[in-house]
Amino acid sequence: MAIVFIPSQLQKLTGTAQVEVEGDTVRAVVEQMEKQFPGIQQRLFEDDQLSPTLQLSVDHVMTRALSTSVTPSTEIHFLPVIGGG
Amino acid sequence: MSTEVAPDTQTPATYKVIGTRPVRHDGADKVTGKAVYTDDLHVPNMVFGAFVRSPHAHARIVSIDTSDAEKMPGVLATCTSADLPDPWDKVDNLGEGCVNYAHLSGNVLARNKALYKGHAVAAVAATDSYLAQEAARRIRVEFEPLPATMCVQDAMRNDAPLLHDELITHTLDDKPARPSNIASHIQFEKGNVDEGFAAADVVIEREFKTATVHQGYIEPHVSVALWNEDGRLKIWTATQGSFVVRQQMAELLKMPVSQITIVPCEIGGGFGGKISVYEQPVAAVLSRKCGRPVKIMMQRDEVFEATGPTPASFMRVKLGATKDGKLTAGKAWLAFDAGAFPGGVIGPGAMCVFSCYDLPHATVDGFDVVLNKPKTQAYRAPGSTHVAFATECVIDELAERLKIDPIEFRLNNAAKEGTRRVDGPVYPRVGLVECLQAIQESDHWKTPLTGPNRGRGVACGFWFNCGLKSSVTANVNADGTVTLVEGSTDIGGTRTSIAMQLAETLGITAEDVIPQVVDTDSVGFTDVTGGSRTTFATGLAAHEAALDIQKQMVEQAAQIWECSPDEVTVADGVYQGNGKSLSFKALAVEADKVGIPIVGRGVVDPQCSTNAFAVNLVDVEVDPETGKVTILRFTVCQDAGKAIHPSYVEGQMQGGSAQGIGWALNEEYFYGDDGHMRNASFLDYRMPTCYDLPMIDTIIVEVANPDHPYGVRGVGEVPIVPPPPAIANAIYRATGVRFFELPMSPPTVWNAIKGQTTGE
Amino acid sequence: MIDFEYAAPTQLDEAIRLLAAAGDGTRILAGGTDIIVQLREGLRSADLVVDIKKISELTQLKLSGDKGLHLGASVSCRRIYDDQNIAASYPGLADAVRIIGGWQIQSRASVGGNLCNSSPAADAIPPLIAYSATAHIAGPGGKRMVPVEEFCTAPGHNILQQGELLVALTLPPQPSNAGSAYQRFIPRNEMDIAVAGAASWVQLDQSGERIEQARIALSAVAPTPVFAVDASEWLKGQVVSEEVFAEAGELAKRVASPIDDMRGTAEYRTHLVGVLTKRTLATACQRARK
Amino acid sequence: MKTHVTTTINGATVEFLCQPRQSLLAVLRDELSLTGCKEGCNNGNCGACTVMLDGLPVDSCLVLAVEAEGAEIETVEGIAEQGHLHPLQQCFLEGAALQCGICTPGFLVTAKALLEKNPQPSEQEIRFGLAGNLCRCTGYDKIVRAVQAASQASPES
Repeated sequence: MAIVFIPSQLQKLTGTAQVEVEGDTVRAVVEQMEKQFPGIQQRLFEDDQLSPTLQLSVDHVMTRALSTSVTPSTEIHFLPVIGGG
Repeated sequence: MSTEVAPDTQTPATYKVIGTRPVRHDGADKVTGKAVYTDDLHVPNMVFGAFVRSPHAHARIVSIDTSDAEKMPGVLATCTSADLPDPWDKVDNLGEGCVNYAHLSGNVLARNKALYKGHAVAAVAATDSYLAQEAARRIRVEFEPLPATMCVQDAMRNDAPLLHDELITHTLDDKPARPSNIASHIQFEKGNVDEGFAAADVVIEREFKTATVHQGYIEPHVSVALWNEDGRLKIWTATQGSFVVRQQMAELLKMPVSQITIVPCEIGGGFGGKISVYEQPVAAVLSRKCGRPVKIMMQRDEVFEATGPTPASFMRVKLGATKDGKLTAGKAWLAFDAGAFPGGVIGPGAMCVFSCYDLPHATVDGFDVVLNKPKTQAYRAPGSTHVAFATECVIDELAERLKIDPIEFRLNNAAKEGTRRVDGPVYPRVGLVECLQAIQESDHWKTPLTGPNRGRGVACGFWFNCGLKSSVTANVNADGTVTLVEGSTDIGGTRTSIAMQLAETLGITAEDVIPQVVDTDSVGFTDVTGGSRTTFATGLAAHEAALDIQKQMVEQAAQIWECSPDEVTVADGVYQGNGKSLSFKALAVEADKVGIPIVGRGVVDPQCSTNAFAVNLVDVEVDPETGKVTILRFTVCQDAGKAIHPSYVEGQMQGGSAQGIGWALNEEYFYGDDGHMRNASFLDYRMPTCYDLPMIDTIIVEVANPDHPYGVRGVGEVPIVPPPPAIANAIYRATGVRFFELPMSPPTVWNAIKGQTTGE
Repeated sequence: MIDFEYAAPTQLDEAIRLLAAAGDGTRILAGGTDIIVQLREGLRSADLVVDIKKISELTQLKLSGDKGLHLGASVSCRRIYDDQNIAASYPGLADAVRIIGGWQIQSRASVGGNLCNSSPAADAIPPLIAYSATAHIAGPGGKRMVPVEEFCTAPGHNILQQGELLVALTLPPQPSNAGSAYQRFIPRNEMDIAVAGAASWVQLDQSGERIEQARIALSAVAPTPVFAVDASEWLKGQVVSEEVFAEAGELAKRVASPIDDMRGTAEYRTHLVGVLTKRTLATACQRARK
Repeated sequence: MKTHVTTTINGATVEFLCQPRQSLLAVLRDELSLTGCKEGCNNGNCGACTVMLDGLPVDSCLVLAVEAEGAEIETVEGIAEQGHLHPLQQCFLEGAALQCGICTPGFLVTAKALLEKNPQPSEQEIRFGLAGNLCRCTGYDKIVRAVQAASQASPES
C-alpha cells in the first residue's frame, strides 16, 4: 500500500490527485493502478521500465528503481529527470 | 574578512580537519604551469583534426564532397555522419538528465539537415593544424537553406518551420496528432489555484524573457583519441565525467564500454557544459581511419556556436498574497529554448519556479521547444536561474505593494522542513530561513545605502543538488599515508575536500592523504562532477573507504597486540588494545611489516536531493545618462550544510555570483536576422573582468544535511541563481523602473529610464 | 591561416622598397594586435608581413617644448602613458592609450597602428584629431604630411597608397591653459570596443573662464572617427559652464551617423555622443585650469 | 618555409625553427613544450597565454614567434626560483585563488609584472592591472586578495 500522487496530466484517468494503492514495491503499485485506471501504466513506462524521462520520489528517496519497497505511509511522486551543472 | 559563519547555525567545532583550509594537493602543479590539461598532451605521432561547420541556421545537406581535401598532401582522413553507426532512438539516463542517442549522434555530425549555424557537418585530420583547417575549407558541402526559427514564441506557432518532421510532443497527457517544435510539455498542480487567487488581496502577473548565455569556461573543448589496431579506443579529454563520456562513446560508436578508456586530464572549467560529447567521437573515428592519435581542439567561436549554451526563455509568472503578507497561489507558464534537439532544462526549471516558498495552491506548465540554435545544456543549477528571475521579481513587487519589508515577506512564506513543494515532495530539514535571517544580521543589511541613483535588492535561490554514484579506493602506504584513488574530475579543489573527509574519519592530516583522479579502467563507476554532488557523494564514498580501512587496521592491531579485535578501540586516530596504543601512522608502519596490504573501498549511490538555498543582497548604482549599472556591494549567503574547506566553498559562492552578475547585466547571444551569432568571442560576449566587480562577501550558513555524516549539502550550483533578480530589484530601487528582461544591459536600462521620464 | 613571408627591415627606405615591390598582399606589422587576429580569422590575408618595429624612425618618442610630441608609428601605448611628462602634457591621448585593450595589448599596440587599422571605433584617433595631429607618411614618391582627421576614409580603409607607410605622428606643443580628455562608453569597464567615444581639447583664456579654442572628435558613430566641426567652432568664446558643455554635446550629435549593431542602437549611440562630449569638455576645462 | 629564431626564455638561450604564421604561444607550447601558458581564445581577449616579452606582459597568441628573435621571454615556468615558489604563487595557494587553474598561469605572470611595476597597488589598481585576464571560476575576489597578500610579502615591496 502507498499514496500515489497522480501527475496532473494523468488525473483525467484517475479523476483524483491522490490514490491509495495496494502493493509493496513501486512496480506492484503501478501494476495495481493499471488495473484501476487502464492505460496509466503505458504513460509512465517504456518497455516495462520507468520512462527514461521520469524519476521517482519515494518518500525522500529520488530513484528510478521500480523495486523500491513502499509502506502504507509512503508517498510516490513521478517527476521529470533533472541534471545539474 | 569576507566570510562570517552565521553563529546561530554554526556546528560545534569538534572536527580536526574539516573546516580547516589546507593548501590543495594539486596546487603546486597549477601555480607552476606543470598541471597537464588535455591540450598540453603531445602523444607520439599525433595529428590534428578540424571541423567543417554549417554557415546556415537551417539547411538541407544536399551533398558533401571530400575528394579535394583528401588529395592534399598531409591530409590523412575525413569524416562525415556516414562514418558514425546508424543511431537508434534510444533514450538513456546519464545520471545528469537523459539523452537520446539519435539526437546526440546528429548533433556530433549533422545528418541530412544542419540545424544551427556552426553545426558540425564534416571533419578532417591532417599532419598539422593549419593544414587541417585549410583542408576543411576544401571540403565542399552543398546546402539548401531552409527558413529558420530563432525564438521560443515563434517556434511554438503552428506555422513555424519544423526542425524535426516526426517530433511529437512528449507529455503524460494525450499525445498531439501533429508534429511540432514543442518537444515536451510538463505540468504540476497543487491544490486549487482558482481558490487560491480568489483568497488573495493582491495579485501580480508579469512576463519575462531571458537571453541565451554560455558557461564561458576558459578552456575550449579538446580531446585526443587513439583507436588502436586491437580495437581498443583511448581518449584523453576535458570532461566533467569520464564514465559518462565512456557511456556516450560506447552508444554512439556501438562498441562495448570495456573497449574504451577515458583519461580525464585536468579540466579548465565546465559548469555543466562539459558533460555531453562533441569532438570526442569525431576524433575517435578520424583516428580509426588514419591509424594515428588525433587531437581536436575547438576555437573559441566554435565553443560559442557549437557547444551547449543554456536556454533563452519566455516566462509568465503570477502570484497572489493576502494583506498580511501570506502567499495564496502561484501560476507559472514557462517556455525554454532546447536548441536544435529536444531535452533542454525545462524539467528542473518547472520544478524550481516556486521552490523557495510555501504555496498552498499552484500550477506550473513547462514547454521544451526546439529551434535553430545549438543544443542547450546545463549551466550551474540548470533552469533555476531563469525561473528565479521571474518569481523573485514578482515576489519583490508583491512585498512592495503590500508595504512589507522584502526579507520579512520572504520569511513569512519561506519553504522549510515539512513544506510541500508544488511538484509534490515534502522538504526535509533545509536552511532558507536561516539564510534570510543571516542576511538580516549582516553588516551589509544593517548599513543603510545612501546616495542618488542607488538601490539595494534581495533575492533567494534554490537548487536540488544530487547524490548519484561514486567509487573510491584508498591504499594505506608503508609510511602511514593514504593514497585516495577517485573518479571525480577535480574542477575546483574537490581532490582536497574529498581527501579531508577521509582524513577526518581516519584521524590523520589532509596532507597525509594523496588524492589521485584516475582513468575509467582504474576506479569504479563515478558520475559527473556536477549537480553539486562531488564533495557530498564522493566525499561520502571516501568516508566509507576510511571506515573500511579502520576495520582492517583494527584487525591488524589485534594481530600485532595478540588480542581480539573487540578489545581494540579507536579514538581520534589512536588505536588502543591490550594495554598498548599506536597512532594511525605508527600502526600502519607496523602493519606493513606483518600484515596483508590494507585497501579501503567506498562505493555509494545516495538517492536524495540535498536542497541548497542561497540569498543575495546587492547594492547598485545606475548612471541615469548611460544606463550602466555598477555593483557597489554584494553579499551572498548560502546553506552549505557543512563547509569542508571553507575557502573553496566561498570560492564556489563568489564564482557562481560573478556568473550570475554577468548573466544579469551583459551576457547574451546576440543573433542577426540570418540566425548567426554576432558576438562569438570573449571580446563581445561580455563576461565580467575583475575590474567590473567588487569583492564578493560570503556568509556560510551550516544547517547540517541529515543524509551525510559530516552534514555536507554541496555548494557548486545555487550561487548563480539569485543574482539576476537581486540586481533587478536593486535597479528598481535605484531608478523606479522594473525590469523583465535579461540581460539588463546599458542600452536596455537607458531605454527603460527614458521611457519612464518621457512617459512612453 | 595561410602562411606568409616575414621581413623585419631596419631602414625606412628598405621597408618602402619592400612595400612598393610587393603586391597588395603585403601587410604591415606594428603591435600586431589587430592584424594577427584579422589574418587568423581570414578577414585579411597576407603573402608578406613587414615588421616595422626595428626601424629607428618609427620607434622614436620625443617631447620638446617647441616642437611638441613626436610619436613614432610603432611606439606602443604603454610607452606613452609610462612617460610622466608626455602623459601630463597630452592627457587626452594618455586617457585613450590607457584603455586600449588590457595591459597585455597596451604592451604591443601602437597609436600608429590604431590609426592605420582605421576602425570607426578606434580609441586613439579622436584625441589625435582633437590635438590637430599630423600624420607623416613616406612612400616611393617621397614624404607627405596629412592632418589626422583626413586620414581615415572608410571602415578599415585610409589614404595610404600602395607602398606607403606611416612613419610618425606629431602633436603640436600645448600651451599651459590648454586641456583635453577622452572618454568612451563600454558596457564593461575594460576589454571592450567603444559603443561611442569622444575626445575634447580646449584652450581657455587667462581667466580660465572663457573658451578660446576647442576641438571635439568622435568615434564609433560614423564610418570613420569624425571631427565635430560645428560644435568646436561654436565653443569659441563661450563661458565655461555645464550648459555650454551640454549645448556643445547637442551640436556634436549632428555629425553622428551611427548604425544599429550588437554594441548599441543608433539612437543610443547618438545620445551617448552628447553625454561623452559634455563629460570630456568638463574634464578638459578642469585640466586646462591646472 | 621555416625561419630560424634565437631567443632567451627564462634566462636560457633557445633556438627554434618556425613558420612565420606561428604564434609565440603555438611555438612555446607545441615546439618547446612550455605548456604553462594556455590557449583560451587565441585572439587576445582572455590573457591565459600571457608571457613576459622584453619585460612586458603580452598575449603570446598575438605575437608572431619570428618576432621573438633576440628577445627576452619569461613564462610561468620561470616564476619559481631555486625550488622555491614565488610569494605570489604561495599566496595563490594559501588564499585558494584558483579553482580549475587554466587561467592561473596568465594571472601569475601579469600579477608579477604588476607588483614589479607597482609594489603596493590599491585594490582598484590590481583590478585594472588584471583586467586583461579572464577567470570564470573565482569571481576574482580571492585572486585580488592573493595579489594584495603578495604585495605585503614580496621582496619588491
